[in-house]
Amino acid sequence: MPKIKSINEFVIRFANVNGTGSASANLMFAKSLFRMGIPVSPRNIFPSNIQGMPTWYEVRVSEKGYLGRRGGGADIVVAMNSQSLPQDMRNVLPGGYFLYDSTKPLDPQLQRKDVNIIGIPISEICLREYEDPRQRQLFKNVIYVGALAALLNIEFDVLKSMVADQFKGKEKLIIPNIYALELGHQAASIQYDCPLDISVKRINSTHNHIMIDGNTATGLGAVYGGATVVGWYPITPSTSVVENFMKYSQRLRIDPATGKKNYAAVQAEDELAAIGIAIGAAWNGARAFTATSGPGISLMTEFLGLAYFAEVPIVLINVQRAGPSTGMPTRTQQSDILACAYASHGDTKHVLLFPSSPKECFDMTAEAFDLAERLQTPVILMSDLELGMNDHMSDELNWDDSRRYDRGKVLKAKQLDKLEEFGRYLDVDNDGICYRTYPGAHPEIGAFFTRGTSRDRYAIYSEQGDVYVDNVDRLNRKFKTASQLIPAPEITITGKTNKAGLIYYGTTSAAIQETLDILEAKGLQVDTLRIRAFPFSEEVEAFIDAHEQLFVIEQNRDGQLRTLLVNELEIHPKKLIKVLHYDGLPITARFISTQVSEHLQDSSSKPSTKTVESR
Amino acid sequence: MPKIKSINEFVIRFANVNGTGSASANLMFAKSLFRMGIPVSPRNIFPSNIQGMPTWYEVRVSEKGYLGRRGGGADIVVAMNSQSLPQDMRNVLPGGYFLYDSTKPLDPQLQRKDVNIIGIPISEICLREYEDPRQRQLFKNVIYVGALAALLNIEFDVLKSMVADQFKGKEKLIIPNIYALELGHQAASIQYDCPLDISVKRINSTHNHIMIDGNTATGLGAVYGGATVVGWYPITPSTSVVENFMKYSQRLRIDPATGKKNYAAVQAEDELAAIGIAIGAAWNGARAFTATSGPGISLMTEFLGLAYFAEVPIVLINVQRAGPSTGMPTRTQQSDILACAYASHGDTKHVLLFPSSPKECFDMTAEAFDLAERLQTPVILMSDLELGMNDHMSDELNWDDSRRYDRGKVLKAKQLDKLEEFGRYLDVDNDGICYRTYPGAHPEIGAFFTRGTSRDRYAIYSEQGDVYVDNVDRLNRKFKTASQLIPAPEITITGKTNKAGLIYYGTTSAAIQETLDILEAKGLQVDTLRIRAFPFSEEVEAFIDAHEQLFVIEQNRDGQLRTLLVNELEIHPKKLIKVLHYDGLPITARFISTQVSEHLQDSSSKPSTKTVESR
Amino acid sequence: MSYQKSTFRHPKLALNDLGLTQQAYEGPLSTLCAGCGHDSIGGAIIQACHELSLPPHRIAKLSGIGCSSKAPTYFLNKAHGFNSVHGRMPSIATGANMANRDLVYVGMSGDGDSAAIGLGQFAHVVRRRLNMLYIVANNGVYGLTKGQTSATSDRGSKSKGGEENLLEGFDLATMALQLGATFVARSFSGDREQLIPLLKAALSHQGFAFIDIISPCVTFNNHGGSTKSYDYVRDHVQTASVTDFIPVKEEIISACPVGKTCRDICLHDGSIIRLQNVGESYNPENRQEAITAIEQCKAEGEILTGLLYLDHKAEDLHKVLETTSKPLNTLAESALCPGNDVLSVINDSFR
Amino acid sequence: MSYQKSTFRHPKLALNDLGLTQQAYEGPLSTLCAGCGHDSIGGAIIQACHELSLPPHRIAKLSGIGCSSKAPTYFLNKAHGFNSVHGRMPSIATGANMANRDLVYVGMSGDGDSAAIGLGQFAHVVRRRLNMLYIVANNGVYGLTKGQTSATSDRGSKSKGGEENLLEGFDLATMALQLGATFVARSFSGDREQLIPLLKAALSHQGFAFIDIISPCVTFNNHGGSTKSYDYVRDHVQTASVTDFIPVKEEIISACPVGKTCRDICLHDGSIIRLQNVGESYNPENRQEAITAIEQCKAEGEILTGLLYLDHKAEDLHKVLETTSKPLNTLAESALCPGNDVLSVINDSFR
Ligand SMILES: Cc1ncc(C[n+]2csc(CCOP(=O)(O)OP(=O)(O)O)c2C)c(N)n1
Ligand SMILES: Cc1ncc(C[n+]2csc(CCOP(=O)(O)OP(=O)(O)O)c2C)c(N)n1
Ligand code: SF4
Ligand code: SF4
Ligand SMILES: [Mg+2]
Ligand SMILES: [Mg+2]
Repeated sequence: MPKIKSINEFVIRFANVNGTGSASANLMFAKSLFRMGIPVSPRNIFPSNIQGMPTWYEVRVSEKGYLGRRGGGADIVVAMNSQSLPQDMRNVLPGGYFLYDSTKPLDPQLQRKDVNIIGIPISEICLREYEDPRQRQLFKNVIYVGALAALLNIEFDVLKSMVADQFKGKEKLIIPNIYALELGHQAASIQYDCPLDISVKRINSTHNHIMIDGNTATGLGAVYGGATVVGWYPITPSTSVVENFMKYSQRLRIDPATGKKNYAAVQAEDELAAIGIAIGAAWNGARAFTATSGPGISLMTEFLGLAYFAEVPIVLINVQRAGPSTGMPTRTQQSDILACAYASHGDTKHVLLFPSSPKECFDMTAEAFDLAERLQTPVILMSDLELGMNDHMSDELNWDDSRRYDRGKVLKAKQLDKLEEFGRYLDVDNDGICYRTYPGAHPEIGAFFTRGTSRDRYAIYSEQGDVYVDNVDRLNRKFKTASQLIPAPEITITGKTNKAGLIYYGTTSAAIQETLDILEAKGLQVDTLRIRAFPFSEEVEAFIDAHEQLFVIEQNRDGQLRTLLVNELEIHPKKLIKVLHYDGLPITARFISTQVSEHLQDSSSKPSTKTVESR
Repeated sequence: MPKIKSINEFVIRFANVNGTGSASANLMFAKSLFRMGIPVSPRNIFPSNIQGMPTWYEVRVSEKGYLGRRGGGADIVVAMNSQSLPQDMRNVLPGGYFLYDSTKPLDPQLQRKDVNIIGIPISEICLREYEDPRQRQLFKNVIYVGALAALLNIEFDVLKSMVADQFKGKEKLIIPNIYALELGHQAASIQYDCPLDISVKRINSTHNHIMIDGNTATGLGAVYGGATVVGWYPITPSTSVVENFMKYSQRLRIDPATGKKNYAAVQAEDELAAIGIAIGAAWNGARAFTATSGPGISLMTEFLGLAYFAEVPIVLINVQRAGPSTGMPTRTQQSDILACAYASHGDTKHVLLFPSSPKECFDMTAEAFDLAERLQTPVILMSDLELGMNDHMSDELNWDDSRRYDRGKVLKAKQLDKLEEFGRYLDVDNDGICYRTYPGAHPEIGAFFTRGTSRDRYAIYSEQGDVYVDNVDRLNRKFKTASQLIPAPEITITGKTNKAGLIYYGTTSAAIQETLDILEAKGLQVDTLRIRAFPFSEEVEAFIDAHEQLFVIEQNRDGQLRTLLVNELEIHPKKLIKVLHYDGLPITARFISTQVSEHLQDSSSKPSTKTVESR
Repeated sequence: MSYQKSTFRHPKLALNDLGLTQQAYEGPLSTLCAGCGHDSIGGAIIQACHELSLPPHRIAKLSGIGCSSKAPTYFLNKAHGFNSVHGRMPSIATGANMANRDLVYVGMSGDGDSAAIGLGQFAHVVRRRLNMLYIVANNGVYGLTKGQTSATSDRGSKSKGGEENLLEGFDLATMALQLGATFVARSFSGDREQLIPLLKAALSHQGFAFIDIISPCVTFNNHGGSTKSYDYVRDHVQTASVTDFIPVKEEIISACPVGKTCRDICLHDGSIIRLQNVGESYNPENRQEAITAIEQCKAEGEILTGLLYLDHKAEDLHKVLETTSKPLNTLAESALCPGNDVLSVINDSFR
Repeated sequence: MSYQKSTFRHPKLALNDLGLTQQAYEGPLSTLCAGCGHDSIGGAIIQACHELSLPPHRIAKLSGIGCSSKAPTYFLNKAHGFNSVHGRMPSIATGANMANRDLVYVGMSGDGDSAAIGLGQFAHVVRRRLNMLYIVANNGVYGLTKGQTSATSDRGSKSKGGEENLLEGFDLATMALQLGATFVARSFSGDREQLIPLLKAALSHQGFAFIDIISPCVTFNNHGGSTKSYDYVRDHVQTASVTDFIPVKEEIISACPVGKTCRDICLHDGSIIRLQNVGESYNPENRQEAITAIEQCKAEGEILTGLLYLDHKAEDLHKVLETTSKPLNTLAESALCPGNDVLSVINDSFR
């Protein structure tokens, strides 16, 4: 019987039934490894349903820091859902481990010769130990974590500290949970030679990092970025952005004198109202945002056009999910790029930001408010389900206390006093950005009518062709300005005379280092360009110009960012090779490297120098 | 004093106040020339307002058949709006004519030496002839038409027949109107040497043509195309599409036995409901459509994604107007191309048709229903305000009575009876198009759940990655099939070894012959490609491949069709030169030829052989 | 009562007038939470349709998005279904009904779907008097997005997290009444005895029929403090009138129980709704009184259920639009296309 | 009545408490049709704001799309305005009010804008109890798109083309009442005497105030057969109660006219709404009675105008959300940004 041998480098997959409380136990598992200094990346693969359906939680453990999804089967499967046993058994790699609840014997038909079966009588233990049926259910999850601690050599103290932290405030629950962990630990230790050939070992690779999901970081970014008004409507996977904004605001945004709130969160009746609330508030001088996903983006289209044309600075968080229409609401994709960049009828364009980590969700959300107000236009943060709803190992969040909000070009009463003439749409600085005023600022000067119709430089309604052209050409000028203000791309140049480059963005980033290593092993070197914003800055253009062949790696079917590149930078499409992954699960280094190397090896004669593990 | 001399080749512009009934008088003027066999193209340039604001009606008279807007000033201005006199005077070309109501003397400041002033005391005549203030107002318009008849030599009998036709059913009004025409005719004849140096003369160039606006033709196309359900919400400039559908249906779609209606027109509460009604009806086996403009398109975005993904065949008429957001609702543009082609979040694409004449509005609307049902997807007709709301000289409408509706792949009860297994999304024919059933068709087989979520080939909900990919790849296959079914482009090849081509679509067509003649006069020959649909067929690709330099002529700021070409056909953007006109008025041959010739002359050494009139 | 009668007949096996067992009306296994009110509604619909002997394939199931909108997947497997987008079922239903007036339309929606994002469409489908049964499975929360308070949540009701709702809840039954619905009822997913005859009456009503069914969400809104929990609703339910539905072909045997007053309302097809008043006399043929009664009950902290209003002379949208009696989707090309001769006459009008 | 008093003072020239003439409240020349009811409403708003001595720049004018929504361009030139998109003014108003609770929000909408595309937003802004004045200039048609029948058009009313409306018209005042509005009135653009005190009272109300103002469209809905024409409305108007608004600083001199009963309702700031009943006594502090009265009037073919309902203890959304009393848009960065020290504590919670 082959046995996979590995320390700190494997994938474990938990198969559960949703609504049974497994999520927190699984997170406890992942975080305990993180606390042992081992890089981990957990992923929740859950159904669009509340209770009773199969759900999986996959943790990649990687000392090398490969935190993208690995793809393929798992080294260890913890099979706690009797519904999905056959599928879960198929998922185990040859030589891998299959942990199941041996209270009921495993169907012999499911047996595989090349898999190591580990049976722990979890239900039996629960039945013996607990009276309350709810407890029996809940502690099952803790028990398998305890068993894994023994099997994989997780430091038990770390687990105990996890429990203590998790139940801070509900101290009564600590002892029973630790007890359950011990039950599992004991059961495994007694039955099996622990640790297995796959195991973990403390290292020091998570220092200065945190484990946080993107939506929490985004919510915090909105708090730190000074958002005071949010209009929202629940939709998976964006809901927790606003929930986190509210949660932290309830702690951090309370007026100390009165106990009142220094923010207003309005649950709207739908997405049209949600973005309308943000626009109304931003118009009135507050930093305001909304968050949504897929269908919500479509519904916000008309209002996005208004905000573009009326030049109202809002921040829109789009946590992308998979597919057109309702699609696969609990799967991930990067497929709203075109819908957002050119949202709305008429000649309309929007500024997009592409975060790739929770840290960047935090930074870019805060920055989005600066950008929106500086540019007086909507700024859309293009997160996705993979980033937003999963916990990621991320750099710590950090705020430079000397930094000041950039509120953009706003004329206050004093400045208005000195003004001879106010024209809302006068391009005084020739950067396409004009000076605005807040309602109520001054009794005599500075009032104007904001509208979605064409108007002249003094905000007066107009149907004159030249006035219209003057205005929309200025908006284009502003978009040009935007390309100089937005976050710069991240570029790595190998230095070798390599003519190929990878272009990627967002959550694809997690798979890139691994991709490069695989390619390197094949003797292929490529430079990389991580795009962080739209419109594209000069560096993006320069990078593309400097390379002969570029791979645009995306998690959508239609190559949407590539369309933007081709269209906005006037690049020959044939120069940009599509690498597209769109099945709703996060892209993998295996997929990318296979696609890229096939192309490169086709077009180069260099023989590969190493072989790659294809596990 | 210079005088423009011209027979059957000039522009006349009427300046009126809206809401004063001038429109029908102006149309009478234009149509009388049409009945004299002279090609004319009238354009209504009206404000987004109901009454009391300046409005213009411009008629291009062109024996040569140049029916695009000429641009520049007018040869004759009929200045009936005292508000806009200065502007209207500026609009007269040197040597042109300015007809005004001389009841009040013309402000000497307005006088121009290079303009021939014609004063007719219209108000005075009305005051003398009519008691009723309403009549005084209304007949003013008829009187200036009468005066023009004398001045320009319009056959009076033709005018009389126009009046007779216009007041069919209200015969009492015929005599007074003819009398008013005579009043104007007399006044002009007495005061001025008639005809002027600009005049008209009967020719025979309108045979087999009609004067009709695009929206009427579209409405008729929907009647002939067999639409039975329309959901709609009023919005300029699309409203009259549905109004005409209803008007003709009230006549042509009445069940002879019962007097009941063979159609249902539902005025919805908004555009979301309007398209929802069309989708519900189409799902249920009726041919259904909706019509809208700009903001309505944005609001329909979510539902368009559903129709794409759930594969429901609807027809959407988009009569485009100018600008993002509310923009300039009474001006024209072709600026919803991207918004429609890629409407909705996720990887979504739609079939577009680009009519360029009322005849084509009729044909393509009827064809749109066939295409939608054949392809089981939304088909969007991209008309615009210029086409939809103005009267155009058009080929007669024609219906081949032997033609049959193509209802696409639908399994009826009998076919289902023979079926062993029904799978709604089985790609039996490998063209991406599957077989559907209507609700209620069969008691046992063929029922399925239509949904916007991912599902397998048997319409069962699925969150499996491979099932998702299978489905969206098939949708792409279907889009490929679409490119073979849609109307072919119209191509003209000069035969000379010319390497340049013009690419255009929709209402730009009206300016093309004139453009070619101007270019020819400069010694420049170009081939042309008129795109009639998206996705693009092979001919489009072949044409582009066969030319070195292509000018993509569009009426939007961002070169939206060019984006589609570049993106979908993998063409080097630099090969496609943008010629963009977007001030809200229809594009002119002057504009196009200037842009094109500047480019071509820059890049060629050939000297121009002729000079072009730049009037 | 119909429901009881059926029980005696072993409903799952009994054949109805079409010779179908109840199984012919069922659907695949539900994926909703065990105990979810929506599944009980589904069960009641299955039984009502079976007892009414509606041909299953002549029913169309329409919904928006939400747990409630998923529920139609799990009943009437032989009927076509359309799970559309959030809040827009009414417009889909309108189009569908226009295309084929001969099917029975059952719309199933949630309180989020109908009272928040879909409120406009809800109000306008009522105004349009579409011939359909519109069900709101009302749990006061957004189930599928994990428990946010909805617009039908009562003022003072507490969320699972303990937060009190400080905004007034929309009463969709009152709104439907106000806006001109011709059949308005309220019921409780836990009360099959009341629900089934109401469903049968509503399905037989030729016009817009609305039933607001309180349908507890066991996962997110079934705790103490919630006014939409099973316990709370059971304790606070008041019945306007007990309803029995007697199909046209059945003999009227169910005599009025002693000591109760009964009233029969005859529907268009001759079937009868028999009302049995409880306590005070309640007149379900007076719109304004119905609204007042609902409000009064609410003021006393109670929930008024049963048939609230019925206008048995209802007109539907086809009547208003004067559409032909044949389903539009069956009209032949010859009835639709006027042909080229007519077109040349039209051409002549444009010269 | 205020309006008459002002007349005596030559309102256009008279200075108000801020030392401003009425001109300071005007706007540019209207481009609406001559005689359009919407311009009269604009005129009344100008006068009401002037008489209330509201600083013009502290008012925000919000609207959707339509002739009615254009109207705010033509009054209060010193106020910021936001002409948003069709039917979405309520959400814009919500956001604006959340950002700065210190301005006075005047929303102006049309019947198409509020009863069709905007019905959902209308209902929800009522539910949210936003502190604003929401005006619907109700003409029963879509003016700007040239005369289509709107959802407030009464059943039986005839269009300009002679077609009878067969659908029930929505009554937005009733809906507002039903949904919890705390100030609900109806008026007529042609009745400045009634309108101005109502506007003043509504502007002074701290909560959601709704006025449905019948405002005839002279171009598309002022013909015989229309129930929204000047003539029809003048002939069918009934007054619930004549209202006078007495600002806090004014002595209460306007004694109750002989033979009439009067009732004073004191607003939060001490100003008083004096009601003078006409005919039967009308109690505008009972929501349910108000609805019944409206319906009764309607049943008699009459239109009930005047102050229909007032809850002077209204709460607004800021109260519900417990926001700080300072306008959120004035909070300094220090109040908003928790700083890096707090962030490192947060970091620690994610290890
Ligand atoms: C446009 C859009 N917005 C939001 C969502 C997310 N969403 C799905 S279901 C739902 C609420 C469902 O609530 P309800 O209608 O009450 O149904 P329940 O689940 O409670 O039965 C929401 C907001 C969506 N699918 N589409
Ligand atoms: C999304 C959208 N749909 C349609 C329109 C076209 N439109 C402009 S105004 C209007 C109706 C206005 O009616 P109402 O609100 O009653 O205002 P009125 O002109 O009667 O005062 C419509 C449908 C639009 N501007 N935007
Ligand atoms: S979450 Fe609530 S509404 Fe949804 S299925 Fe579960 S119990 Fe039903
Ligand atoms: S069309 Fe009607 S609503 Fe519009 S401005 Fe004219 S009168 Fe007023
Ligand atoms: Mg719900
Ligand atoms: Mg109106």
